[in-house]
Amino acid sequence: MSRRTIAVDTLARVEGEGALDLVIRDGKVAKADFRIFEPPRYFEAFLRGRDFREAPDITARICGICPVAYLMGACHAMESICEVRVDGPLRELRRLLYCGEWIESHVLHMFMLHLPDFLGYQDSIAMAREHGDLVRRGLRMKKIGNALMTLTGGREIHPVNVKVGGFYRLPETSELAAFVDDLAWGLEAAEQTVRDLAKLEFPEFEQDYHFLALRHPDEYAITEGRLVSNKGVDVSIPEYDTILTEHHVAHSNSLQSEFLEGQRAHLGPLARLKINHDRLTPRALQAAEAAGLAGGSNNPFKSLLARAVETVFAFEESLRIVEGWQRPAQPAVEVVPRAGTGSGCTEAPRGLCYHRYTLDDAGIIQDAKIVAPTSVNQRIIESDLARVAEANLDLDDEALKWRCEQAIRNYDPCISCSAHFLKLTVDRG
Amino acid sequence: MKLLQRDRFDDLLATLRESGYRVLGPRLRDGAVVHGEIGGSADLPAGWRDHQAPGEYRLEASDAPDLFGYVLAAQSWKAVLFPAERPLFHARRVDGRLSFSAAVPDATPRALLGVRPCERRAIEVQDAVLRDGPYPDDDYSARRAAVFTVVVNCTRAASTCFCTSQGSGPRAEAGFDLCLTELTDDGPHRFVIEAGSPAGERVLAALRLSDATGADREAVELGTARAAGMIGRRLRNAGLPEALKAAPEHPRWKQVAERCLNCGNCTQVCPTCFCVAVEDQPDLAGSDATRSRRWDSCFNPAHSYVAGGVIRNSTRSRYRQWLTHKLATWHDQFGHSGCVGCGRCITWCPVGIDITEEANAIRQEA
Amino acid sequence: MPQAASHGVPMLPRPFRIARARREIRNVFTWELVPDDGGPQLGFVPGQFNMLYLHGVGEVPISISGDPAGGALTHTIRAVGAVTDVLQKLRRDDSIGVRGPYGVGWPVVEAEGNDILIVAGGLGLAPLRPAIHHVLAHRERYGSVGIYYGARTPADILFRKELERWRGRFDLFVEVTVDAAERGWGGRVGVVPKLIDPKRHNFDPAHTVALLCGPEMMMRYSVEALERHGVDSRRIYVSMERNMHCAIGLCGHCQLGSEFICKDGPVFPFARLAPVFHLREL
Amino acid sequence: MAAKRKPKLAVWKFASCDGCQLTLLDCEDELLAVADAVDLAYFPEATRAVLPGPYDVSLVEGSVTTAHDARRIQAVRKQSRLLVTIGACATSGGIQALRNFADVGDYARTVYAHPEFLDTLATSTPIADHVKVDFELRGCPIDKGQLVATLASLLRGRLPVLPDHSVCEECKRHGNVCVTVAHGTPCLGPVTVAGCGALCPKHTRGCYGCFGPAPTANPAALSARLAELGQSPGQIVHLYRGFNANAPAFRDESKRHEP
Ligand SMILES: Cc1cc2nc3c(=O)[nH]c(=O)nc-3n(C[C@H](O)[C@H](O)[C@H](O)COP(=O)(O)OP(=O)(O)OC[C@H]3O[C@@H](n4cnc5c(N)ncnc54)[C@H](O)[C@@H]3O)c2cc1C
Ligand code: SF4
Ligand code: SF4
Ligand code: SF4
Repeated sequence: MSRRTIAVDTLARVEGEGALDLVIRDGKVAKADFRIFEPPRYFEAFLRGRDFREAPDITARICGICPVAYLMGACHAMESICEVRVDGPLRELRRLLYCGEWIESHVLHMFMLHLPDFLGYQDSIAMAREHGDLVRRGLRMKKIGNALMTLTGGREIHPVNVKVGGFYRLPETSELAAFVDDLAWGLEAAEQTVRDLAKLEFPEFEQDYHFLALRHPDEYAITEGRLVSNKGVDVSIPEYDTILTEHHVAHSNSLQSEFLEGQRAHLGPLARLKINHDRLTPRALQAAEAAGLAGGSNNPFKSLLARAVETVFAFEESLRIVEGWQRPAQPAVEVVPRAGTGSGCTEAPRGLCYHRYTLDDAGIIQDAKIVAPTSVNQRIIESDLARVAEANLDLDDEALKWRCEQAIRNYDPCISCSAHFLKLTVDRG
Repeated sequence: MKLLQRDRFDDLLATLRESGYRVLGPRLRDGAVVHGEIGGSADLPAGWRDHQAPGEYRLEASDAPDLFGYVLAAQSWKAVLFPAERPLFHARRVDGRLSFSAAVPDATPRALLGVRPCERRAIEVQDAVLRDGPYPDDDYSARRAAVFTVVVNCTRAASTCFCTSQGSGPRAEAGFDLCLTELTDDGPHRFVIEAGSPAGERVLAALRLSDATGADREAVELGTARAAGMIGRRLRNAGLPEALKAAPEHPRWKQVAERCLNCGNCTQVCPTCFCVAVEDQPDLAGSDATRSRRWDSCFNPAHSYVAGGVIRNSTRSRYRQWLTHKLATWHDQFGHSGCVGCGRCITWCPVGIDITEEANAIRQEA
Repeated sequence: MPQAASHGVPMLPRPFRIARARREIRNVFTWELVPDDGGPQLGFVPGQFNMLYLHGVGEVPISISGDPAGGALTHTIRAVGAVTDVLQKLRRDDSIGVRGPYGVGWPVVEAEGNDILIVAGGLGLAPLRPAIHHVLAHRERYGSVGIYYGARTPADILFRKELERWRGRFDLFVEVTVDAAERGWGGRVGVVPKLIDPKRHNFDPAHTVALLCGPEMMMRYSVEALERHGVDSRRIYVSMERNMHCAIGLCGHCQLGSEFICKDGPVFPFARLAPVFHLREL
Repeated sequence: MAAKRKPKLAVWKFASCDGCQLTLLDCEDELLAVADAVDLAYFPEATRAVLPGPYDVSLVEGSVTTAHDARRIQAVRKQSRLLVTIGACATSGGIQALRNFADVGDYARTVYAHPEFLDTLATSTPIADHVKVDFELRGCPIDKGQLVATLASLLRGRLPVLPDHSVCEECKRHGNVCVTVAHGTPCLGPVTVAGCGALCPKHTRGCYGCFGPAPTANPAALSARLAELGQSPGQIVHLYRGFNANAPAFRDESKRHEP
């Protein structure tokens, strides 16, 4: 019985810190624990007793990579409790903000975190030496995403302009219109990116996933819809707790989610594409078709492509919004606190993000629950890892390590959200 | 003096534009009157009234038709003539050799519409510092030379105003290109308008206006006298500089320092404060750097820093510097007071500290 | 006063090159600068200062420490902080920006016919050095001339060789003292004000002009000593230091009461500052 | 001056949201220039490559919340010539320092079924409570411009000049209308250090203090005004207990108003 131990102290190019324990005995993976030791930060606890209007800004600090997911999740939950609907141009502006985050986050992940794996570089900076145009294109796309967030949210990380009921201050109609050229460029750049990435070699690794995403009757869902899966789940957002339950496992500082019985949910771009491909905007749909992703894909390595397709969508959707947007008179709907429990669910770049709050009649938070996408995906990451490792045992240690890291990066895990620092030990004992 | 009817006000704006000026004037933004680009009289805050008190400013709509019925915009014209941030020069290093290129002064012709008499005086006070000294500030001088000043006399005053103590208002006698007084009582909505410079004469001539009548002139007197009558604040200037300079250890400084936030708002809104910090913005490559200036304040520790420590290291000493400079040492430096009595530092102090109250208290007990 | 060569744009430096750099004492160094733009060398009067600009790092006011009669533009600088620490690392041929000269200097011409006392502490000797050069170059125009100089330790004595050369002359006296002696120090120990003694050093308080530069505390006690000996505070001159960002009266930082140190000073007759000199945190 | 060898830059993470280090990746225009000017010797969020220490500059994000991290920061300090803390977590303890005001056991039980699995300290503390810090960048998150200026200054051998004044001055420089004076909105601007560009007032909301207290802050004077504007003691407590709850000036003031 041969025993080899490989240690990767730092899993790089993920957002946060975690570790992986891989134990391989006699050519079989005996254990694959994806450990998260991002120290606990107790958001749910210190939200108790705070005013409901404080929740968006506070929960945004769960994650600097996808703060909009938290801002929006909290706003939607509060608005549902207070029976307020934010519609029309305000809803459009929120969607634009969210598209900005999708662009920023997806492009960051594609170009700076994930693509170097496919092209064999340690990082995008080394990659830039030989693929300068590609990296510069990525940076420019990302900058447009950030600029959208700054325009609508006030700053790219932890936007200050979002509030329950809408916004604090509205941009001018002309400020949105000024984005048309950049977005048109970005749309083409994103299409080119899909074409470029489709040429990459993807490892053969098809799995039978249970994909879960928001689905909306009219649009590619981001902030509203029902929770729909490719295997028959179709429930409303408040029923989230009936399909996903959190539990706390010993090897991790994050809370993992249990999905239905014995199943593991897969959230994120591949799930969204699988469930909502018929809701894609026209050019995004074309791009998906050309890349062979029209019906989604069961290969997690193709999440890279799915992100590219969604980037096309986000540019196309942003363009539509800025071209038609008219500044309304009021930046926000008035919100009067009410006692009750409500939830909000939105599609963070890396998957469904869930918020549930209970308020008293003065709007003071009595209870809060937040489920980050990575804590759901954590389990699927573990099962992927076990399989990827098993399928690649012929690789030498370094290559195996890299392949495992890449498999983790398929999920763009935001360990900050669920918890951070991936340490990979491969024990081939 | 001529008469400009309200319905011809846009002709005045058009004439200014035809003469090559960008017109800046009062507009509404975020619940306050601020200065901005003026396209037509519809952009002006017709009927809006500002209520100013220590630490408080509120706008209120009214049916009145007057375009200049507010008293004083949130910030002064300083922001236009002496912008809050401006590059000074660019420095480049190539092969170890340095070269410098100065930022080009901004000589855009601008018409400042709705300059209040106290603000007109404030511009003169800044002229003395920034333009008329041995080392004129090139950008200020250029902007200043390209400015066309349209003063609008005050017919209302805010509770925070004390221009009458400082001899700066409510009516401007000279030092403008045009001077308007808006009249809405006793007759049609109209402006009595007078030129104070050849450039002003030319604009007036182009407008072909009728002469103001004796009654109109009287209405100007009455209107501005009404404003003077509304002024409740007073700064007792006689002997004040000496009294302040003699009272550096007065207990009042410590008392006011307990209330003072040390936020610096008073210095930023003051139309005469001129302190700037000059800083370098280096690039990452090591080849380029820009040196710029930005408004500074004597409320900032860095303002008085020297290697080894901060000289004015307490709110007490910093507040003392502010008030003493404005009302006492400015006289020694420039031959007049550094305060024109606009009251902005009183309104926009978040805790409503009142310079007249502090000065009067120190003077009284000194 | 020589004109500031600023091409009409205030605060715009000219490029200069370090022709010579030498270490004086522990963290003090002297540069000789020559113009690097083909333009003329800067003239100055003793006591004036320049603004030295280091690309991307910052700008600091530094007195001119060289001979006003000509030669390279000389500055003596102590590394004490963000900018000066980096300046210290520059070498011969490196390029810096210079603008100036600024300020009101020592009254070396007005003082003709009087006895001259130079009272310096620490690095304060640097701004006084041009005045010493001037006085010695026109020695016949002055009465007695003397230098009182104090340093913290013998190792902190600036321009040591030059002080010794001056001490060797029969037409001026030089008294050097240190706050704390080290082994091998045969000279005086104590503070500068204690040295001041008209009888011993043969100067006439009624016809003496005293030029002071050093830490404010040292200047304060020296002024007191001089006044005690009968030197009128209108003939005692002090050089002041305050934060400066522009050096031309535009930035407001250097105000001391009614004075702008940069343009009304840095050299002032003490009488003019007397009402505020002792005030704390002014 | 300019070192021939490229300086080695390391980026470390403690308890945080990653936003501050993301700020570096958000410098789209400057990123490649940064990579030209320094060796990214340790920056897991961006690269797999790891160069051994010592590092010329370490950027440290996050607060210390576990015994393990308290040891780790010592190791980081030993390997770093200059240690620069970035963001509210690193400079004051961050939002997670709200635990410092409560019983952390209660907190853990609220969130986790098995708090006994957690390795966590009762407090969230800034890096400077543990090791010497050479320079700090404030903000939740830090400002991109300040970060680039800091790197550019460090490359030239000096510490950067950052404002020591209040958000108010920045607000006035931007021409914003004061939300407290003109609308009666509670705002921490007068006691918060500048750096963000007065973003919140620019969006007509009160500053929530994410850059932490200004060195000259006088929060007691502000609280008196907030009370006049109708803020209850509880609201005043919450105002100071945000992203810099544990910064001494805010912490002490919030305690004064505890009901
Ligand atoms: C008229 C005048 C003449 C001077 N002559 C000399 C001289 O001949 N030799 C010499 O070594 N020093 C001289 N100094 C002092 C010198 O300017 C400071 O030591 C220097 O500015 C410190 O800068 P720093 O960045 O290294 O220090 P830091 O302590 O890091 O200072 C930061 C910044 O504060 C400002 N600052 C700090 N101290 C002073 C100060 N004392 N005066 C003005 N601004 C300051 C500068 O802008 C400086 O860059 C003089 C100062 C003045 C006002
Ligand atoms: S000191 Fe106050 S009242 Fe006087 S000019 Fe300045 S802002 Fe106006
Ligand atoms: S010293 Fe203070 S009061 Fe005087 S001009 Fe400067 S900022 Fe204004
Ligand atoms: S007087 Fe008022 S505005 Fe000025 S610093 Fe003090 S609190 Fe701020």
